[in-house]
Amino acid sequence: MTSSKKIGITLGHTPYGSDLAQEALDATLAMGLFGQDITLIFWGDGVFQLLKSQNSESVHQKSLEKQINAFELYDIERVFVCAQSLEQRNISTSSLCTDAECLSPTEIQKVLSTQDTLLSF
Amino acid sequence: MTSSKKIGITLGHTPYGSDLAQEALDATLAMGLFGQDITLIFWGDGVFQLLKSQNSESVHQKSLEKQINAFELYDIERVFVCAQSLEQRNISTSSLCTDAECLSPTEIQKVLSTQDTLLSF
Amino acid sequence: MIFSLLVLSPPSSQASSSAYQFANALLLQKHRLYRVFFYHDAAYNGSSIQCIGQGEFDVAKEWDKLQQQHSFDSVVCIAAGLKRGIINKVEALRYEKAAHNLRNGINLSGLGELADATVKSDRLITFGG
Amino acid sequence: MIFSLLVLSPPSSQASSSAYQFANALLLQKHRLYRVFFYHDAAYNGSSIQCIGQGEFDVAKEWDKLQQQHSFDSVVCIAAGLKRGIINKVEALRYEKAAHNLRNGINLSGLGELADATVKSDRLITFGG
Amino acid sequence: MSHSILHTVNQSPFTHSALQQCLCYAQESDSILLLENGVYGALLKHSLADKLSGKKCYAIEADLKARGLLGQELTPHIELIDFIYFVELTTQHKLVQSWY
Amino acid sequence: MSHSILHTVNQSPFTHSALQQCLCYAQESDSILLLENGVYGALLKHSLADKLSGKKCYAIEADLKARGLLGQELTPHIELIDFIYFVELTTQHKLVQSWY
Repeated sequence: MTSSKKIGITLGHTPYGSDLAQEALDATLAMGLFGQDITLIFWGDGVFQLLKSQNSESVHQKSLEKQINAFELYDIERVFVCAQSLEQRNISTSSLCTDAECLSPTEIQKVLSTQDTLLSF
Repeated sequence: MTSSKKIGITLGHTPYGSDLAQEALDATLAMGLFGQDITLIFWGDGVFQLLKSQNSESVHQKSLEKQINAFELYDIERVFVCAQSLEQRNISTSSLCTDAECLSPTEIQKVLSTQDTLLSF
Repeated sequence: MIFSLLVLSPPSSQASSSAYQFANALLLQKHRLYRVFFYHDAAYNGSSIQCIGQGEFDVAKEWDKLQQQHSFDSVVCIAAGLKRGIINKVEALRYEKAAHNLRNGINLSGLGELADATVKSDRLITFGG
Repeated sequence: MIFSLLVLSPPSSQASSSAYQFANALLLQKHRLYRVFFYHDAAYNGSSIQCIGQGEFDVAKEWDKLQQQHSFDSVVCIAAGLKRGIINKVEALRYEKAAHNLRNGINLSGLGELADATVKSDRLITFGG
Repeated sequence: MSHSILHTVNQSPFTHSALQQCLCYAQESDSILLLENGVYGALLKHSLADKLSGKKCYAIEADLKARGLLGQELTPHIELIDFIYFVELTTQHKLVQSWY
Repeated sequence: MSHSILHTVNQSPFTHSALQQCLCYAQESDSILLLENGVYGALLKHSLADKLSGKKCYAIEADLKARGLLGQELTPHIELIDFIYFVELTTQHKLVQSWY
């Protein structure tokens, strides 16, 4: 049971309004360090976490970009972003800081259903 | 300046999801005790604070109804509720626990503009 | 089944009380509660110096009672706790703070405990907002 | 002009940092800051035992510095503070708590101070969310 | 049932998009549980209410009661439950997604 | 100007109704300031954006910068400002209403 657990982490909140997104990514990296099989899903306002050129020094906060860039180091390779959420927010995929795979809500449903557990951030 | 200040208190949040509404009404009564000229405006999800038959014991919280019933005791007589917010939430005025005066958004604009200061809850 | 809870909400939010009620209900049904992990603003639930009025619902005290009856693991994330001022004696010494306020029965520990709980539990339920 | 601020947000919310930045900006412009009233989850801003990492922005410390320069009144609402575990020595004794954690320079006081600030200030600005 | 998701929603649909988003990703076989401020969803009419009625939908009765909603006209087909049943729902579904 | 209201909005319009509600009660002569998550309002197109463009609208530049929005196509007629100017706006308006 332990070694093969598929853990889906869903990220739905904006990056700097509170430190929830920051702490969610900290938790994600900790799960990665723990050797778990992790799938990340950015949807809703969570897609804003992936925007490039974030300069969080201007609001005295740590950047999320460091953590997002560390995904590979921690063997977190399945990173998905909701295409519909991007479209509703007028964000093009060329504006993203990482090459997350764009999925439709229906495709996201399928990804969710293959997980063994979900952490909702 | 001190004796004649008109203070508008706007209440826009739900009653029990957090204790913000509770604390907002505590602040309102304190302002009343201080002898200020107070106008209350319930709008948005704040109109839910005025629903009758709230039984907050079932979620282990204090009821807002006591505070709302205390308005008169504290000489808080101008209590307005947004008619449009009620309508959007499918709440009829007969469901309210106090006889707040229903105003349209345009009428609320006029009430706001006669205040000297606003507290936004 | 084995459950763990991830709690993200401060005491002022009803979600922290829902988490408690969920824990209570699952234990009543003879499920097992492996760990409650307090993270983000839920770290504030770990304070030992909250002064709740008589007759008011004291979630912290209810958690204590439940834990004494059922001995599950209760953790405040150390990173979340430190920056919010929820600390134990060791950290108070390390950071040269004049007081500490972590409740008895709660551990201040790392995110590895969340990962461990996720792996070891059949269900992990998130309480946020 | 004379300003007062009503702050409702915990340190984890950007609104608490916006309140500080607003206070800083108004004082730079030679306006007067009469009182900052920390209410609701903003009471947590009054903790003296928050452990902020080096190089990270410590809003509490920034408030301290600003207050030392400009000596405005800083109040945590006593009712909001007590239930959240932000207390001074007097309240710790009264409630038989083993620790107290209210920052120096901040008063634990009642809602009358908010009413007073509202009356005595030309502008009262709310920072919530 | 065992491969489906239980979605919990605890925000008011009149100010927050949590329920709307939940409905966007919920499958036919999924269930939805309204709790805390989420129970204001039981006042919905029209489009969102129709979508809600299309799924298996539950709401915590104590939360409706606290908010004075039991006397109101509620969206049809919402089953009122307690925390014991909430726990049972989490055992009947493989996954739980919390929307807040 | 002196009898008008400065409305501050600090929630994302994509998940929260704060901006929409603000626009419902704001008069012609009122001003709107987007800050914190409110600055995502500068990404709006269509109906809400049109309403926003009809008012005097400001946004905190540091908040746009932090969120990586300065390179994006922004709603026209939003003036980018700092906290010094925010303070000035509060002195130029008689009232401030915070939407959050």
